[in-house]
Amino acid sequence: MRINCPHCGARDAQEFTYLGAADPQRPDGLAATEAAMTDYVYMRDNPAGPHRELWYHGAGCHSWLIVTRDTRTHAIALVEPAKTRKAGAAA
Amino acid sequence: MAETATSWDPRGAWAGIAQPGSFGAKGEAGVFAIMLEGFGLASVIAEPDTTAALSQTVEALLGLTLPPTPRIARGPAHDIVWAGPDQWLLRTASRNGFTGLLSELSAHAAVSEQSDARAALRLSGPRARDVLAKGVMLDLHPTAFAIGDVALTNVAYVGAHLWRLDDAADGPVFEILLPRSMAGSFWSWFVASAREFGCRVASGRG
Amino acid sequence: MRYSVFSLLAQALQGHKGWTPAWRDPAPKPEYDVIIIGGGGHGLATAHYLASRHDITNVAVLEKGYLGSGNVGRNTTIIRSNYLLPGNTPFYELSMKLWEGLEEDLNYNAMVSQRGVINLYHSDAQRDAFARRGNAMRLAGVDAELLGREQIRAMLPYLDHDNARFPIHGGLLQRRGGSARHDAVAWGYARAADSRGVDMIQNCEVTGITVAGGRAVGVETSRGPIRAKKIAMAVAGNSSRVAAMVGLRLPIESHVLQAFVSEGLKPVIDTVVTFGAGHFYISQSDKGGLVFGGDIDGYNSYAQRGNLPVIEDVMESAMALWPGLGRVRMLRHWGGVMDMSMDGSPIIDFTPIDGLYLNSGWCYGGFKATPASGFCFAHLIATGQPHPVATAYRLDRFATGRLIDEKGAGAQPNLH
Amino acid sequence: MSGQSFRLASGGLIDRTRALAFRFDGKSYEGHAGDTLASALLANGVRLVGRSFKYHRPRGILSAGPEEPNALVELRTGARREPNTRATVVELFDGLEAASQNRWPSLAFDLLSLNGLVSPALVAGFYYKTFMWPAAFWEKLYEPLIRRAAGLGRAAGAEDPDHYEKAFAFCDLLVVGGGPAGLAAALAAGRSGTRVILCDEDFRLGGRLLAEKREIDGKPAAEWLAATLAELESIPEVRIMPRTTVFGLYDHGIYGAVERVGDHLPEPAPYQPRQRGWRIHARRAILAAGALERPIVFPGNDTPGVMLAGAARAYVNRYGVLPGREAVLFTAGDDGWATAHAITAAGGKVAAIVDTRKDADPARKALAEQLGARLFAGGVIAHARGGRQLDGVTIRDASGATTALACDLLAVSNGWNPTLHLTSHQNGKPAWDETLQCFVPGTLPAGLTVAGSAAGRFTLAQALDDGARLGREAAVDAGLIPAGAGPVPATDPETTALTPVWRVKGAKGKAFVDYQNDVTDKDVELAAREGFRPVEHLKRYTTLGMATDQGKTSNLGGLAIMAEQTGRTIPQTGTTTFRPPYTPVAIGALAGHHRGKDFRPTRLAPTHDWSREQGAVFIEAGQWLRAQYYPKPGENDWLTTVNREVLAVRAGVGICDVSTLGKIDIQGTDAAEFLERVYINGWKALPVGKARYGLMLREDGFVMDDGTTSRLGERHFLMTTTTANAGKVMQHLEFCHQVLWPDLDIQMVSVSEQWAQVAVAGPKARETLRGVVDSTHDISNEAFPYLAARAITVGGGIPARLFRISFSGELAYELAVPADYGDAMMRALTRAGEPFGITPYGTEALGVMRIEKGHVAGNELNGQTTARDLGLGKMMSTKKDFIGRLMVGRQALIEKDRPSFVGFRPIDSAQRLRAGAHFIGIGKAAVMENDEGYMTSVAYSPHLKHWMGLGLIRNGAGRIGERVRAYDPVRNGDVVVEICSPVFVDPEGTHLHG
Repeated sequence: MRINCPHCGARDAQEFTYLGAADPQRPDGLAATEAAMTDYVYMRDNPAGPHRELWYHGAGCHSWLIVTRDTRTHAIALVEPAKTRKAGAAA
Repeated sequence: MAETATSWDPRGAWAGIAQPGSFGAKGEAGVFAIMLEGFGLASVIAEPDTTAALSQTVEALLGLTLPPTPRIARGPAHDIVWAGPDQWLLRTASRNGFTGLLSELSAHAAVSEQSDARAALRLSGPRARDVLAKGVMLDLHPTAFAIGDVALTNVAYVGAHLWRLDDAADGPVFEILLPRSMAGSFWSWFVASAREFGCRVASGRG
Repeated sequence: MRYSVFSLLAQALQGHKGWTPAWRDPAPKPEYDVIIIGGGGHGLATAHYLASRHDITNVAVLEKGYLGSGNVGRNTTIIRSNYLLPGNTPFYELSMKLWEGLEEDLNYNAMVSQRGVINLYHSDAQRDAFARRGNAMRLAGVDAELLGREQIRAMLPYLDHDNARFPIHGGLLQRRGGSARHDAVAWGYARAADSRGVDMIQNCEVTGITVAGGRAVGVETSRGPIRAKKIAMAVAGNSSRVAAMVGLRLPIESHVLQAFVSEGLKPVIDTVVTFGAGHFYISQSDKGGLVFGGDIDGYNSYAQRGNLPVIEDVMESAMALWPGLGRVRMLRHWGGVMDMSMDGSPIIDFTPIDGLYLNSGWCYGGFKATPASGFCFAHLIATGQPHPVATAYRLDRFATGRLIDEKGAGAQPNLH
Repeated sequence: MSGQSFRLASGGLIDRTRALAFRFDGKSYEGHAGDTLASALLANGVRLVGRSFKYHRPRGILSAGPEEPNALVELRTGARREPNTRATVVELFDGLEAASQNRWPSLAFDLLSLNGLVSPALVAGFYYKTFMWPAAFWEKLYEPLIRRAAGLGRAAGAEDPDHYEKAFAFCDLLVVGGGPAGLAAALAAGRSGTRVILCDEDFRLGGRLLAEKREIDGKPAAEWLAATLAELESIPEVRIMPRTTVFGLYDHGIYGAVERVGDHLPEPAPYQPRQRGWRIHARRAILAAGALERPIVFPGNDTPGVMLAGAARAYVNRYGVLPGREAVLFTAGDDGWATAHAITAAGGKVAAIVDTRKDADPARKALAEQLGARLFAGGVIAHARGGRQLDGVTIRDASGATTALACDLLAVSNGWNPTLHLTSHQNGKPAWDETLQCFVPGTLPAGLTVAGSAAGRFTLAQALDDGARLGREAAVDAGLIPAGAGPVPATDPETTALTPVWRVKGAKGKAFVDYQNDVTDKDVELAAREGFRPVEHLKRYTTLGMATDQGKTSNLGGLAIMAEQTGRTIPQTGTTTFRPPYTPVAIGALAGHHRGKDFRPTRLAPTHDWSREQGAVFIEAGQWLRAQYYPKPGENDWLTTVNREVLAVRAGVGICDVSTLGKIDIQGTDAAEFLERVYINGWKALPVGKARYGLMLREDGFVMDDGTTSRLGERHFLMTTTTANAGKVMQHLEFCHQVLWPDLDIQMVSVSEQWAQVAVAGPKARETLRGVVDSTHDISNEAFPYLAARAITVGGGIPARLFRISFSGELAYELAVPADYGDAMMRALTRAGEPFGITPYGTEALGVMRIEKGHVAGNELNGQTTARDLGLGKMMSTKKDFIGRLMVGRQALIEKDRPSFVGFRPIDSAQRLRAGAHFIGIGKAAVMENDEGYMTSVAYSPHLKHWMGLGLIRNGAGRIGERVRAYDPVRNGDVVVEICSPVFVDPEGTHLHG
């Protein structure tokens, strides 16, 4: 696979590390509940189709990226930097 | 007090790993490698909203523009190399006077001295691209990786910061920075990859 | 027809004209006591044990493709019970015991071959971790031997013992581990279940699960609706997709795991060997091919195929372990879709929906678990109680913290 | 020498002036440059080349290409022995040695061929039905026999002496196959400046043009070929790679290829690899891999001397070899007739042409007459006779009458299958073409198009047309030329009419579908009878298509017979799909440089050479090599050395490299806030100039890593991580910053490589340091107390950092200098510490001292422990959120009975403890239910003069003083130990503050 890093350009997927689904949002703060955190840490949609997921360009620019990739074909529709998102979008 | 400067001899990243000479196929060397020593290097990291101020300072101090994309900006004494979003490496051929410059930049960015952190190699010669193609997962064709282009990547499982300088008469010129601790493993790959073309190795100032 | 050397010779004399189908090809009935979704190893084993141990024979196995088309036919055929944690060890040991009696139970030779499984270690810390595991196995009644450097050198002389980046210090040996002929396992279970009246229905894709009053009562399929009193999911690789039909989210990601076979060779390696300084394992099939594999590709995938970085990583590990393999050729590689659970261990449990049962999350361990998985799943379905060796495989363990994380890798499936 | 009695006097693409000597099964022969091993063997009249897999039947040469199922040899000898090598693709070199395989004692007399006598019982799947009783006999008796008889060639028994490497290439257009379609494509694209890579598995480009006598633009095709190659070679952006097989298509236009750099030489040239594994990144690719000819299933079809008609033509036209003097042609279409021509033209005799088509076209009749061959229109070969060599055939004509003819070659022509393998590597299914009677590429992977025969467009004209068109398309796609058609050269006429015949029924003898795996038509029938009807069941049950040729010549035949058995059409029965690789690939080529010591990089500390000078024994610690201990002459075991090192530190001073620890520079106005969120303890109150121990969790609540972090400035911290987790922690922190809290103002960078760092430990540490630290810096206990952390200078102005932290429990510091000065630092410290007997110590002594102090390390931070388990629960702040805070509070993780961290000492102080032992109550049975925990770390304390251990045991902290068994059956250990505090030495910590 090739991932088109928005900073570095197209690179072999080998340069990246995969984390998992990008959509779950960490329930931040002291008010967060154990149940919400359990859901965030463990439960996944795991879709067969487009999947927004986190990849880390560890061998390149050290950016975390959100990659929209089809899990049936591996075709990548979109790659965005994760850092442009603002915090506080709690689950 | 043991403050005699002579007892604190620095030892560069290539010491004990590579030495000047030749290896591989006999005859005209296809690749030239210069082990760079004595350069100054620092990482400079800004936040998006401080980048403008940093950029102005750099412009004022060095007459260079911070490259916003993977490029190198070259000045008479200093280079600024893109090193990630809002991150750069400041490089100078000599470490003298480097510290003062770094403290001026610290006002607008996080600056960390990295002069000893990297082993550096300048590669040139007609077969330089062919050697790199055995480890670099990047298109280094002259049109795809132009003069001044920069890449952070991996070579044979070793992290590498690579850029292309002006061509020499006998072909392209690349510089590559490697984690100091992995210089030996990189060298092992390099020797295995370059020997079919014949390689001449020299030491040089950064 | 009972299989034996006598039936084989008798058939040979009449040109093998008298063999009958290994299983029937029935049309689905309108209703069953139990429907098993998934005609892979685990589903077929479940059917066999429901029929043979619990006398529940009004059972259909629904398979969207052909029997055994999932991971039972896409693995590296290793069987072992060398697990560390008490949630796992007795379960895999039950599996091993079932493997040991499988041929007679099924009247089918699945070529279970207990040629030994050796996990190599490459450091003192790894030795101690393996000692911990070996001791845990011994406490659970499983055979385990910790071997030193010279013992390994004598057993596996062709490995790179001295010039390696990570020299071999020794290994943990389970002599009763080994391999089995993967397809034959599926076929043997299918034939045995069929002989007791279970319907094996191929080319029958489940497209929906009907829930009425909080209870699962039937399925929609590509061959029409079928009602059932109980519905059991055994669709590892696709568990999330099937669970999503009833709105369930699971602590599972689907990942691709590649496997490899070399050209046939005269016998060169008699045991299963795993490399401890990379992710790599290798054995030799009865046909002579070296069967080997490594890490998962590391990203969610339903594509049943992988990519070059992992392929090269596996080959590098092969060469690092065994430098004489350089000129041996890799013949074929393929990918299977794994249910990678969040703690690396499986789930055999009820679901929040009455009458719907879940067997999933097998990670790399699915093939070796096939007999016990079917056995315990059948037990759960038939008795309404988890089997004593599978009590830890609950779905709620992620909420309670009763995780079964053999590697201590945490909630990240691609690290297990 | 037997002489090349079947070599033609002239013709072909071999160099008769260059004789190459070779040996096969110990016998010497001669061939020519340009030969394959197969063509050279045929030239010498060698027909029997191998034995089949199951029945050990004699086998010859079926094909002239990569699809060869029969002619497999062991090539080369010793450590370079290559089993299962197809003689048809081995380029002959001087001194080549090959041996037949899978026979015993010899190829001509193979005892295992007795399997053939019991073959009625050895049908598909026979082993599933028997060998079950008694159970123990399977592994002990039956399986070893099967294993010995199975397999093919023998792997080399020694390390591969050759080198391999990887390479990466990028292009606009990859052309797979250098036949007419591929060459036309490369030319069309290359002329416009497109970056083209053209790969061909053969050592000579031209594809079928090399094997055929064709005309292009009214001239011999060889002229067009030469001109085209010359032009391609003159285009700088076109790279031609012969001897390179594109074996697989992977995601996003990445193609795997293997280049055989040195396989045509006795051994690789100096400085050259044997093979190179390529990853080719192509914007577009054209598959122009041609087609593979299909055999016919009939009794005796495996007899040496039965050959594909196209192969026979290749041997005549390309290699100048007559594959038989008295030939019979068995053809299902027009194409086979060209073989009759070729043989006749070369001086051979064609005794008969058996054309399966009933209509006796007058033109064909006339042609047969002209060739001097009897024509059997509507006939079939009922049987091919002969043992080790073909003697003759039995022809059944349209009326059913049989005719026996003597012959030494039976050329079989049944049409061709497109070589569409790459199109199905991304799970694409080929489509059945009813007109062509073959599978053609179905849905294509992104970026791939197919040209010529590979697309089922079998004529030369179509190949040239496709190539030119698709090549231009690639140039248009690369933005180099406008769309439009270029001129395509004209060709001489050809016909491809075909009515394929899949098998000939109704006669005795074995008829093979899959030659190599000995799968017969009867096996396919049996599979159908037993319900193994889906194509995958058929393959898996019979092993059809699973041999080293991957079913190239057998898959379709098997499918056709299954279709016939089940009353379905071929496409209803299934499709043939192909998994990578296209042909088998040497493992070495895919591993490249990464084997032996180069398997993975080795990281060396800046003090490495100094340690080596001191005689250190090194140990692999993850990526690093670290000094384990420093034996002195006369110290014969490691424990003696380690004891000396430990005692020296506790009595005087020692130095130990700790450069390997991860060091992360964290700056920014929110740096302290960030640390609050990633560590369990508090950071905002840490004063500048101070260090603090920190513990971080994963979000699931288990401990991730620990280390000290120092505040170098108001908004400037330096974090240290463990050696093992440095990369993982950096990635985690980047995640926390970029994904979780992008609004925090922090900047992070690894400075691990910048600093050489050394622990200076022992009561004389301060005095030693005074010898290297510039006198302007006051490092007295008052000015530089425990946990002080400051920038200083050493050696007369060299910037350095000094941390007063201790892993050993002694008065200790860590001194960091720029890595260039790491070596000098060790020397300077050694000089300064000389009066105090300064002693270098390694990771072993470091470990002993940390165990004596009860510090947790890697063995305890194993991903399965919580802070509470490790006795560090009180560090967890309740006033702030931090990573892992909620999950660590889950019910099972706070149970009192969870194993927790304590020390263990043997009751009998002479007894050795071992990590990995499990704890069992005294008097309790050694069963899983009584397992209470395990020993994580052990060491011998020279201070206490007995072994000590750290471990996790149920409710450990509440059981101090209790005795349990440390049970270690895998090492025959069973030691009674007492649960104790994990701090064995100086529990009050007085040394630390000295």
